[in-house]
Amino acid sequence: MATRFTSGKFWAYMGLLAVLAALPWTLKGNYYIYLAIMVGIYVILVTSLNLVIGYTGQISLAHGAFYGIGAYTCSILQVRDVLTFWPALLVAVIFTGVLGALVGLPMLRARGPYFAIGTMCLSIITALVLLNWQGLTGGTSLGGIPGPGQPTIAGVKIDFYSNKVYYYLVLIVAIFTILAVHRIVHSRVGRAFMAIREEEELAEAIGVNPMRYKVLSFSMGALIAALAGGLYSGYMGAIDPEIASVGMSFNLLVMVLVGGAGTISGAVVGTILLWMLPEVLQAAEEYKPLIFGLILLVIIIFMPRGIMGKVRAIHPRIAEWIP
Amino acid sequence: MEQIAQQLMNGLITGSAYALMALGLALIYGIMHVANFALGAIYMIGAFLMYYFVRWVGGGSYLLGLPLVMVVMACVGALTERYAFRLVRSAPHATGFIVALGLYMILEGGSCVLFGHDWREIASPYNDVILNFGPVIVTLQRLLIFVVCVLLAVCVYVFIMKTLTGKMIRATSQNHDAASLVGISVSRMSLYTFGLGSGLAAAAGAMIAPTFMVGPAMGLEPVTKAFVVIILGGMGSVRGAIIGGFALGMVESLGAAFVTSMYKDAFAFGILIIVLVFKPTGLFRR
Amino acid sequence: MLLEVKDVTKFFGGLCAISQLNFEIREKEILGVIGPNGSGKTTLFNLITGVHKSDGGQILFRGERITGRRPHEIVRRGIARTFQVTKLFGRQTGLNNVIMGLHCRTHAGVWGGLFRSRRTRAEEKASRESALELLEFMHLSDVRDTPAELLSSAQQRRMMMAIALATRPTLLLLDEPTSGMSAEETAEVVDLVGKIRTGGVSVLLIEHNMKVAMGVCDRIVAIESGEKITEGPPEEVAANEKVIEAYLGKD
Amino acid sequence: MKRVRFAAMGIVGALLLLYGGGSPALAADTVHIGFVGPLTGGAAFLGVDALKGVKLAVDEINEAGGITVGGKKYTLSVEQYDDEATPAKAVAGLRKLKDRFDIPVVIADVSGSSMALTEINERLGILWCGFARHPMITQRGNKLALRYEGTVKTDTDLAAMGAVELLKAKTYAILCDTGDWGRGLQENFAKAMEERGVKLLGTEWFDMRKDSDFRVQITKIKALNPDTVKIVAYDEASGQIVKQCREMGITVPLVMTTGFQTRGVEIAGAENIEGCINIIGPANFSPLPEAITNYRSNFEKKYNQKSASYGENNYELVYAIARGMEKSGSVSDAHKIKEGMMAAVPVEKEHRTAWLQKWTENGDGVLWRDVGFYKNGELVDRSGNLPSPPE
Repeated sequence: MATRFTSGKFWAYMGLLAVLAALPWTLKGNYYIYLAIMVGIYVILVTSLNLVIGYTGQISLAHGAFYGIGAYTCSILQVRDVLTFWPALLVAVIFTGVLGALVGLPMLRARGPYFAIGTMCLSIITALVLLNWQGLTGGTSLGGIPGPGQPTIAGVKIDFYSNKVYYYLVLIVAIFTILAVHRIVHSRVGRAFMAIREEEELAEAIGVNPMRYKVLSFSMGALIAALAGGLYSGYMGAIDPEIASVGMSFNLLVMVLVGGAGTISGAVVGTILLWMLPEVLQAAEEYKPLIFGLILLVIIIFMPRGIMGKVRAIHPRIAEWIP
Repeated sequence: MEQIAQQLMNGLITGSAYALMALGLALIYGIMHVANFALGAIYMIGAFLMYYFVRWVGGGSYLLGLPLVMVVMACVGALTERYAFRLVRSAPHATGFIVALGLYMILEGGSCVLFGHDWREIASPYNDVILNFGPVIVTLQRLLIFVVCVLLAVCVYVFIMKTLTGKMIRATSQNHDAASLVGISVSRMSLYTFGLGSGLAAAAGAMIAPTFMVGPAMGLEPVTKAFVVIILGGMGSVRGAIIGGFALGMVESLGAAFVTSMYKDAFAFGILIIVLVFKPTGLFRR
Repeated sequence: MLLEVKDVTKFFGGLCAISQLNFEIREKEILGVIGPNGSGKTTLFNLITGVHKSDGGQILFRGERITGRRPHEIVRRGIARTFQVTKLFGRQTGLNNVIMGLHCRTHAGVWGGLFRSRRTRAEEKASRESALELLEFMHLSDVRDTPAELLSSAQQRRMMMAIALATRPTLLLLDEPTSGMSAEETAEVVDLVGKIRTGGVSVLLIEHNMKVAMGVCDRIVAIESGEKITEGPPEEVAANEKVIEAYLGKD
Repeated sequence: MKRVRFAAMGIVGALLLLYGGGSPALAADTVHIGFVGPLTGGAAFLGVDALKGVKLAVDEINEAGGITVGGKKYTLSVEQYDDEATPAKAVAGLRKLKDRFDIPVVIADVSGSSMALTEINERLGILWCGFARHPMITQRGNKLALRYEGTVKTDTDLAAMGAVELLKAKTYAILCDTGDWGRGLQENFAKAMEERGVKLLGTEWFDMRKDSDFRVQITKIKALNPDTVKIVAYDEASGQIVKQCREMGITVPLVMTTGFQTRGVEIAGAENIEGCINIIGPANFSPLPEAITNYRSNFEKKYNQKSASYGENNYELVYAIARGMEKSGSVSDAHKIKEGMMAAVPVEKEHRTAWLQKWTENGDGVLWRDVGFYKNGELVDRSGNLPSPPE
């Protein structure tokens, strides 16, 4: 313990934390805070996908579906006055986690492109069902979601409608997600994941049950995705089937790979970049997709292992400081 | 009964477009192990080229436009290989996928800027010729789609199986190192394959477009379906791609007809999932 | 008897890769399997370790039937193996490779990983130490922080053995451990194999290099096209004309 | 390689500058109106045309000297944001426009985005307007939502009446889009037909955002052989459907929707829609109201391309906003502006492209509507005369 407080790394992270905590007070106007909140939610999402793609090496295109299912479960429970936000969120998270395991069991027998396209189909079907099962999901859009609202805890009224408060909520969840994933991948379980990623046959030969660990990581990913979905729906108040679409899954995949698959920081960098770039490119109007694609291409061609993959490869010291 | 016949015909025609796309994808996957989404954009641009060809040269020479479109887009496809995919050949497979997505965005975004967002029709003369085979009704254009697709598919099949280049391509897709050992230039082979694949996709676009409308957004759906097809057929299997394409078309139209049209698109994807559950490596693995 | 292989048979499509094969391995024994290419040696390994399911016969390990079990179950029971083509966790450091090998002898789960309980931390510490010992033992201490994909081929093959040993086997299957090695590298491996045996681990060894086989093995099983030609002490087997013919026939 | 890298860096840098330099000097005498819609991606064909309609009106107003509120002259300016039809981005856009331009009014026409926007617009004090069709938008007691579009109820009742009176239909089938507008129409139409004792033989679905081959559904409907088919889709889709229906041998007259306008007729081909029923709106008046003729000709002049019908509503909407501001005497208070707009419609004849007459108290538009049928390419009223503007 004593060493921790003397290590520069520790204090560097404390500093970063302080900056993040101060952010809403430095950003002027609620647009940037909104972006910060969205980025936060996506960091949770992408970090969880990174667990599946980056560390276990399974290219999943179903993550958007789990995000959507989480959001819809959480929202429907609230809209139908079955539960309030927090218990609804809990139910959504558990439900989606279990669903992830049930879906993963058969799907993960398929490998590489077969798994990727198979999961892509899952997303497409999920979005279709959410759109067409109107009685349950409200069709093209589900609105009027209460969210966490303005509870009074120990005499203190916490207004989750205020951007600042929600920012801190998301920030905390994001930090805990990152810490959790970081710890998992640096544990025996995480090593099993990476063993599967790098040499499945050898992994099996040293006693790793590939199916067990693939399903584990897949359903953990789904579970965290649902958490992000719940936070998103609670903040937006309205959701639509597009959040479960294959397009969403593609975006998430791009964020993981551009940021740097299999690196904790990569998920964060990728998310920030892919949220900020389109905002910046608003100025380019109809040239937006063109330039966006071009930048994407250039990044991935010059940094095939993603931005942080490249950065961490520069010097072991960097790799040691930036996870 | 009449309906079944008509639905089979509908399926056969949509299926033939899927088959062409899938064939292109399968060849490219076989050689470079990259899921080339950009073919969706190639398909769309192929349709646009045909639109302008017909507008400038006139609908009469519609069929003359086809080879032209194919050649142009084959060159475009080759360019994407040379200046994008080849650069990440040694990188992990997923990287190639991102390159494909990037290219798709560039091509689609580009055509939005060039051609605009609105939908237009291709005035093919064969659209208005309606043929009746007993209960089955089909326009000459749609019959042409089927015929041309089958012809192209057969040609490609023969090319791959019989000709020397075809054999070299197959050898390369089996093992790059071995191929280069016996003196095959892997780069040239993949260049050819990307050209061929793109040409096929463009042909699919140019043929199918006159039966509905042309717009920059038209590419995504077919390429997604084509992916389902090559997975069903077993990645990289030429035979699987062709058979799978027609099969998928049939399943879709029959499913929509006799189950529900609300989930028309779900059938393709649902079936794929079921297949993967029971045969995780597709139906015809090569 | 440690391992008993009883008329095991394996078909690939039509042709028969292994037919009615019989042999056993005693405790603390080094048994060599020799035979020309494609005689089914590696198939035999895959059958023992559960990669392939046998089409007939059975395999007993310490009297327990292990035929039909999955590889990760079999390794838990104490049979570890290396591969003919080098397989390592390329992007991981040498140390990590061996620690990964300890997977089936450690227990921490998701919760352990999340909360870093005292038990988990102790386990991590222990596995780190035993991994370092193993690296030491395999003469790999100096590459503990090097990614495995950057090692020399000889180091990589020793690393494979280290990973296999990390699973604490009682039977170690080595698939051509010296292939593509120089004379002294080979000698090093031969010496290590001896040490492993004295450590109480039996070894089943596929070997191309007759000299090595002769030098290190207590007994040798010679197979050709999936059938046992002969079995016995090295010099006997070497003298066996069927074996000689098989080898000459091959060259 | 190096060069490519530098080029890329260049592009990014330039854009960052563009972005940084983009923030405007908030001129005191400028009123900013927000537009949030899909300007790129699959739905762009809708968003781009809708935005062009807005810009057309704004430019006209400014050329005419802007608007006068409380004796002070203001010029209008549209601040656009491309949400790619994703609600999350739409909300980002609204907040951005609020921060940078303090917009009092936002125009958004896509349902999903509008649903998300109307969750927060009251908190931000921004009035939402647009022709997004999702019924929920105006049913959540939102005080700051004005839908610039009628409810489907009136349309379906008229259409049903037409189907019975003009086509004497005893049985019918529906070919319908799965979107909220489509579903709403389908439910209401089915109810209206039931009341009139017409038998529903079957309902087929498609997604007009991406489908373009409807032959499977058409084949299925043909097998039912109904007296008429109700077709629910916008111009492009419904136009193709009519064409494909005729191609596949469905010869009965069809019942169209307000989504089927001139562009649709163009695609379908005049000969194919002879005798078909459709809702009569101002766009069908003959002579065509000069508001619409002007709109279309100016549109072609300005953008040298034909206008799709999406921009027409927004064109009139902008005038309603402008007049509303003038009436209310406020360019910043959304609530006042809303009151003003409610008092300001219908807008002056020369700008009536949509003929919105008034709003219901929960903010649904009431548009002038009648039903008629196509006679040699023209939509004529029930008595077979060319429809004329009401006085």
